[in-house]
Amino acid sequence: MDAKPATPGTGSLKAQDYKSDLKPVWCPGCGDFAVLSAITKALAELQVPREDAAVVSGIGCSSRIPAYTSVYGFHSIHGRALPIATGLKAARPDLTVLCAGGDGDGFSIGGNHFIHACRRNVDLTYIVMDNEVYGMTKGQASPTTEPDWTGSKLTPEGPGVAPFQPLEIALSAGANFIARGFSGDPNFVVRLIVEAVRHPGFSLVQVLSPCVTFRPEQRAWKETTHADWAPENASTDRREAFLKLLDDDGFTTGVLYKGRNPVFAPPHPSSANLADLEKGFAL
Amino acid sequence: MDAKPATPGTGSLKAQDYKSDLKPVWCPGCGDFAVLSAITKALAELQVPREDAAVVSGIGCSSRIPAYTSVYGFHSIHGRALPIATGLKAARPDLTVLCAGGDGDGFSIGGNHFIHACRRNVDLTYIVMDNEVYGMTKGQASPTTEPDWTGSKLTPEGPGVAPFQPLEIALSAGANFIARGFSGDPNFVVRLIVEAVRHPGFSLVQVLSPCVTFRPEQRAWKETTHADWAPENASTDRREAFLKLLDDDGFTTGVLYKGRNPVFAPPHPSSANLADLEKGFAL
Amino acid sequence: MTAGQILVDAAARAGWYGLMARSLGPQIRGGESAALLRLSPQPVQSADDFYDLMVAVDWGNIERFASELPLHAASVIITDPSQGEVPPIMRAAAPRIVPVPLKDVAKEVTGGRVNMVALGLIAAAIGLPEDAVIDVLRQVLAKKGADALDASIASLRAGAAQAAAIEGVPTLAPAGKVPDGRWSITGNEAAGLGALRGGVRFVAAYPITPATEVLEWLAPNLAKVGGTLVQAEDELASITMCLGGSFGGVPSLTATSGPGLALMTEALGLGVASETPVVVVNVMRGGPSTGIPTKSEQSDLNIAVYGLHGDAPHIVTAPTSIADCLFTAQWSVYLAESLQVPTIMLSDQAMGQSRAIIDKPADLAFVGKRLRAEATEGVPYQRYAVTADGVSPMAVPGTRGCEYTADGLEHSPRGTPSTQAQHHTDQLDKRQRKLTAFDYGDAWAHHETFGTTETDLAVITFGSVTEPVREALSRAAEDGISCRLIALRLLSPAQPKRMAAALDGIKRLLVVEQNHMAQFHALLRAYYDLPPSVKTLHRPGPLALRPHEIVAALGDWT
Amino acid sequence: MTAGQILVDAAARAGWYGLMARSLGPQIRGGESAALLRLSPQPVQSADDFYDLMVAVDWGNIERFASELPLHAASVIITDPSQGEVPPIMRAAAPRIVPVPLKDVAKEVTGGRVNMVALGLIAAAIGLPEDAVIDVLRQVLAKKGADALDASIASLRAGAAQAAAIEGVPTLAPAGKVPDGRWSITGNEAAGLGALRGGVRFVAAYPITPATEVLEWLAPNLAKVGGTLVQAEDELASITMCLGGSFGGVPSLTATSGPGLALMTEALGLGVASETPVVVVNVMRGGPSTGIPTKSEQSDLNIAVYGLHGDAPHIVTAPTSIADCLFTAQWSVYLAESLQVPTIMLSDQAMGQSRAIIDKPADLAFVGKRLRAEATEGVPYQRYAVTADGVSPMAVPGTRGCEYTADGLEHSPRGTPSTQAQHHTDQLDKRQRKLTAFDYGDAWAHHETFGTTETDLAVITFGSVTEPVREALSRAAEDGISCRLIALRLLSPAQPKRMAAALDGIKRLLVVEQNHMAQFHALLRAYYDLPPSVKTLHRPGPLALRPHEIVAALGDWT
Ligand SMILES: Cc1ncc(C[n+]2csc(CCOP(=O)(O)OP(=O)(O)O)c2C)c(N)n1
Ligand SMILES: Cc1ncc(C[n+]2csc(CCOP(=O)(O)OP(=O)(O)O)c2C)c(N)n1
Ligand code: SF4
Ligand code: SF4
Ligand SMILES: [Mg+2]
Ligand SMILES: [Mg+2]
Repeated sequence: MDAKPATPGTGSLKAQDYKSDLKPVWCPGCGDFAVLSAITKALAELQVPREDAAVVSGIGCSSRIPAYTSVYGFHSIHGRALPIATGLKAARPDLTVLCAGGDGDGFSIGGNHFIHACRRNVDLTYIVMDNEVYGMTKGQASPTTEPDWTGSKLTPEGPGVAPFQPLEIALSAGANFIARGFSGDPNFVVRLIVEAVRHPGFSLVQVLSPCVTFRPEQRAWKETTHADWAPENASTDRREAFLKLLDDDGFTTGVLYKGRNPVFAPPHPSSANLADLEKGFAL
Repeated sequence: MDAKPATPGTGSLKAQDYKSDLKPVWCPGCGDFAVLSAITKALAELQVPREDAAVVSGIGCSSRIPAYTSVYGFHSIHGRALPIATGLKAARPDLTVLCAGGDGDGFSIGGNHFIHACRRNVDLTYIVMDNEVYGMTKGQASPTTEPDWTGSKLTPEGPGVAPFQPLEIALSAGANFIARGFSGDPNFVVRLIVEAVRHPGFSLVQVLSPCVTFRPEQRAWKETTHADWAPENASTDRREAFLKLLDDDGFTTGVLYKGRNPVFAPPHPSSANLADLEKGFAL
Repeated sequence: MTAGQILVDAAARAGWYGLMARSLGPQIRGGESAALLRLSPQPVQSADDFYDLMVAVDWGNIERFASELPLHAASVIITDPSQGEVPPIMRAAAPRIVPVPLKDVAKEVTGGRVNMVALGLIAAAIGLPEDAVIDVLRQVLAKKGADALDASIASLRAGAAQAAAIEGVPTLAPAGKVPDGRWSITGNEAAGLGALRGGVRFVAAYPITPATEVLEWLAPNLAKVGGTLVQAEDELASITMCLGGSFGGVPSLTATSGPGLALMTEALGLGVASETPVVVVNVMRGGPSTGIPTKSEQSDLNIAVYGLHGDAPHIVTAPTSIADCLFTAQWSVYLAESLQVPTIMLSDQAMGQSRAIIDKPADLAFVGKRLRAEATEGVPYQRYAVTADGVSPMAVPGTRGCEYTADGLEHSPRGTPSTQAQHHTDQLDKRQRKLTAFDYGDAWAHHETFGTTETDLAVITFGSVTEPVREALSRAAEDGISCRLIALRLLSPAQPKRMAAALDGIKRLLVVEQNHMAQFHALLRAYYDLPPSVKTLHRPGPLALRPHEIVAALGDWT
Repeated sequence: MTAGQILVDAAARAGWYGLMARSLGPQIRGGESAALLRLSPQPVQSADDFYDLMVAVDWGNIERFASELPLHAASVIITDPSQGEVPPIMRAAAPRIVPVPLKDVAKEVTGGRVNMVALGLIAAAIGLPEDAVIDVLRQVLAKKGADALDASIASLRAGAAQAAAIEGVPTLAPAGKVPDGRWSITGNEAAGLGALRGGVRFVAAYPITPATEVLEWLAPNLAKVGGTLVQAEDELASITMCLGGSFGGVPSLTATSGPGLALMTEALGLGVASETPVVVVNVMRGGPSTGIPTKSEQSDLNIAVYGLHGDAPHIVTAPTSIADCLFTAQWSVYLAESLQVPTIMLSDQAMGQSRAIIDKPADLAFVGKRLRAEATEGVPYQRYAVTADGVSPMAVPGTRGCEYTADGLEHSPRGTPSTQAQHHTDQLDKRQRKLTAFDYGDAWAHHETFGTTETDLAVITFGSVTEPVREALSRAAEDGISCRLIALRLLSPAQPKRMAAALDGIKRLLVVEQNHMAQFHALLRAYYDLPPSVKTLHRPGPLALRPHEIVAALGDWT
């Protein structure tokens, strides 16, 4: 592969240039519209050539996002966005790889890949549109759903399980960049994504993105979110970040943590040919 | 199912009574022998009737443990011990359910079930024999292996990935009881298991259990472990427990944390018969 | 409740039978959608060749699902002229087009709604008594107050007033006597009820279209009868939780669709090797991969029958209709428990998500009974004892003296891991034998003869295709073509003797199935001796196989 | 290095060919183990009927694997009398028993080791020149210093001195000229090399017996040629990482065994639907479930061919020998890349973990070449364009103007999710067509005629059973029974025309395979028209099918 640098270009690509002509299937008012916008704006800010970026996703409402961009995309299967993105970036380190999806996709069926992606620290950015529900399958509890939410027929008395804490888990698992945004504050989300992409290694951007259909009460997130983790004050120390998280109400937005963990090594430069290797079998 | 209480009995069952007549396949000197012993001693201390206890495991050297006990056992498939144990306990709350296995089984392929078992808080005890290697498949790096361990042909330059932190992840994921033991201090492991079983909800006991064959250097754990988390001083506050972990060198043994999270609810008592339900379909 | 649903319910009250399916567009909420109904004085559980009446409130994106709405020249389209021309794709069959200003009519009613206007119009056009519709509305709108009900009734009547202009829509004969005790049920609900009747008391669930309703119906109802449902983190967990519950002695079940089933096959293999019963209701949808989640197809047959690694004999069943989802689910639990083996029931979206008015199903004796072990003094318990019928008594935790370890490694009769050839062969033999030696009785297939028994023609099919095949064969019989129908309820293991008897005298065989690769035909070839002349009628989803196509396929020969 | 390995290597130096397999007990380390060797002046890649010579250093747990060590009356057992009587199970065939006090002999040598004594004894008994053994020892002990070497040589000679007492062991003819450029290789290593030759440059790995060596050989060697290997957290990740790498344009591969393959089927379905090539080397072991991880069996055929949900055409191949693992792996990469489709190569433990001395394999032209897309001004790129041969040009990230989204949902030619019947049928057709229309050439099967071509008898087989079948057919031909051999290298898709040609004139067919349910036979029945008389010889692992059993099965007819 040619290694074209994915560095800022001439500023000629606009956010609109990163949008495809497809009409999203999302419900009017869905938070994911703003996340799509934020991604395209971030790409424009980064001036990544369209052909050198890829968005990988799983299955869910939010996972529909790749085809709404005009870069390369892989809309894959439920829960496997991260290993696909990992394989892509490991095989093609020249690309800018984004991974995107929902809380169900990423933290329920995809939970194992999530923790191992945090550890592995491949240089990619993972954007989770967290609406605390399985939107696509018509509204069941996800790992981030409150234990007493009785909106699903599958758990009529509420899931009764303590919510999954994406940022705490990410920090414990070794993620190198951890941020939280809110789709109602899209420009801030742009900033978070830009920083995430620029930061080497595995970056998590959790975006609180309301499901207006199955969790209409999430419209209130406008009031509950507060941008108190200013990106410029992000912790670089895990202890400090943990302490911040222990005081977090789940609605603080901004950059929590920027680590300096070693990034997954790119492939070795070729130094041998097959004939050399075959000598190993010769008697 | 009859609900026989799994409470201490008359003291008539000895540790030996909880051992089967099978000879373990383990290498001489393997740490897992001591863990087996500790489990049988803990069962004796708890006086669980043999027929009312079950040990569920996945696949690996350590996962062979169920058949070496004389209680019910399920030696299942790689990575799935926890959901099997969860289903068993959810369907049969009268049983004492232990789950046991290795670091590969529990944190690599089984990692998703691990974090969700921590959250779900079903009343069972999970004993992980951590030897920082895949013993059964002849010595590859596991999630807990040091990044610079070059002992495996699969990762000749070392796995290069930050080790998985079982206790940090467990705490982040909401585990209700978290302890660490060392197979070289088996009586302490007995104590930890007894406390874990007695504590309601999901209990994790990580046991550092050397693989003398593929990680002979782990014999040195005798020197590096230190029992500084006295069970009687276990934190009941998550913040305190996090702070302890941030100072942990990975070799502190004892009980880190005892939480009071709500335990997964047992099934409802039957209140209807099928004919009642069928009325719902009648025109 | 949708207008379609109100219509079926009202028809049911009027003593008719009926069926309703829905076709939805890609939008998560809103966007195009169609309610596809069939009403009849006789029981019906599948669609007819064409729709007699189409009421179009909106033509948006019609090209995306026009092929799911076959019309013929005798069909009538009622369309609101404000929506513009009837799109050419819907005019292709030259149906009669009747413009009715539905929206304007609605506007003239205080609180009027276009859906209610359409409902009133349809009811009047097909001869459905107004009382029946109002009865349902009264129930549906109970909580909305008298005003809402009045507005709806006014809308209804305004719609009915337009019906005079419509000719050519067949009207239904009034039901003589309204039959007693009928049910309104979907295949997914029926599967859930069948599971409970069979004894299931533990369910682990991960939602997936179009299977979620099985789980959603079970969640509250299982709880009412003392069972437990756990929402799992994924399908690897849901199936293994079931194995755990079942190991504990509690009959266990999960429901899923293709992608989820694919994730369960390793665990199903463990169920086979450790002889732990479990039932998976797999509601098929379009494949491969994520495919077409909302549309029906019978393309998971291969994975269901062959998808486990190693030599892993297990059971695969398929209900033959919406109502039969109840019977087959119950039977599947019975088989799984009797034979200590994983059982996959292949339902599909067309059965699972369609609602039918059916006669109340009989209560059956098929309740899962596992052969339990009790300790015998001095005789060590052998969990995997090699028995004549292959079934070994299974101890359940709590049984003193029978403590054993279940294992997915090959094992000795006692359960100890073994690599010995003899142990392997003995256990493989017994796991196979218990399935092949078992007497599945008449339930293995639905047999029916259309016309005279003296025919050399047969159709073999399975699943939701059975009902259109039945309808086709009735018609063919009227035209003098006699035919035998064999709709397999037991897809695996094969029943060569029963099949040979069923095919006795048959020289021409048509295999009908809804998938692209003719998977069922290949399965039949592999395990049965088929008659000399075999044809297949197979087509992938989403288009339903219609009776006239099946009649045509039979006609090719005759 | 084990004594067995030294023996094969020494034999190779002496100009012979040979094969070594190992049988291990359940102990993780230590415990019983046997090295199973065959040496010959001609190439050999499978075991003979019986072992001529057995040297027993220890009889512990012999009953656990005695059946894997067939002896006959002409066999010789050398046993140390200090180990007690030869167990009855090993005396059943009445072999000649020669007591040699191996341990005492070793004790008399300073630094003497019983293994080296046994080695010396065997070498002398079979006529293997001492020089060849010492050459290998010198290399093996290079780092251990002169003393170690001297002690070993002394042990060897002490052992050789005992050989005089042994009669009846066949000695090998000295090799005329030592052939040039031969290799010592296992099937797993050969598969790894074949992958690299085919162009694989990305590998994701999760260890599993008996496939791990494919990955372990690739790890350092892939790095040397500029490729990347990632150790994944599980098989769900390893296969999807491969899809990611392949989407990026880099030919990708993983290796696994039954339980791992079961976890990969959902992702393989995504590979089918999104047309992303990937190769899975599945090294089969005893099943079902965890089964018998260390022993060979051919029972993953069903899951490999049919294990994906939906209509999901893909390729399944199988090498016919240890050496052929190289060719077939390379060919598999070529097919996957050419047809943009997941390809499963079914190797097995018997091939994968056995080491053979083989002639250096030829370098082949099969290098994966994916049809790449380039942007055409003004023409929007259609990733899933419906083409005549079904293969659509695939853009790789970095190609300007061809940006598209790969999808596992059914899609339009452009890749947009679609539920339309026409799109579904078109895409199903093209995904099927690209596989059926492709010309697989002669490689689809290994054909060979034993005896005269004018025979009505044929054997169809696949995988590691091919070599014993070949040996059996050579013997049968000597006895005047002519037979055709068709060893399928392409298990799926079916090749009905080629098969019809290959079976032309055949009236009697024997199907040979190593599994319990005769999976291969069922597959053949499903997709091919077979001759009137078909018999099967099938048996599960762990016992290898021996040539004489195959001869006997042929004899049943004649
Ligand atoms: C293996 C598998 N299991 C289940 C499903 C069904 N399914 C599709 S999307 C989804 C959940 C989506 O939730 P989330 O990721 O939070 O996305 P959202 O729709 O809320 O954006 C599920 C369970 C599937 N497609 N594949
Ligand atoms: C699905 C699947 N993948 C891979 C394997 C192979 N396998 C068996 S045990 C094991 C790792 C065991 O490691 P660990 O759990 O740490 O146990 P240990 O042997 O170290 O006690 C692996 C990878 C398997 N049996 N099943
Ligand atoms: S269901 Fe919820 S998440 Fe899905 S598109 Fe609608 S609003 Fe968005
Ligand atoms: S390989 Fe290691 S973990 Fe396995 S039995 Fe031996 S010492 Fe124990
Ligand atoms: Mg969501
Ligand atoms: Mg381990």
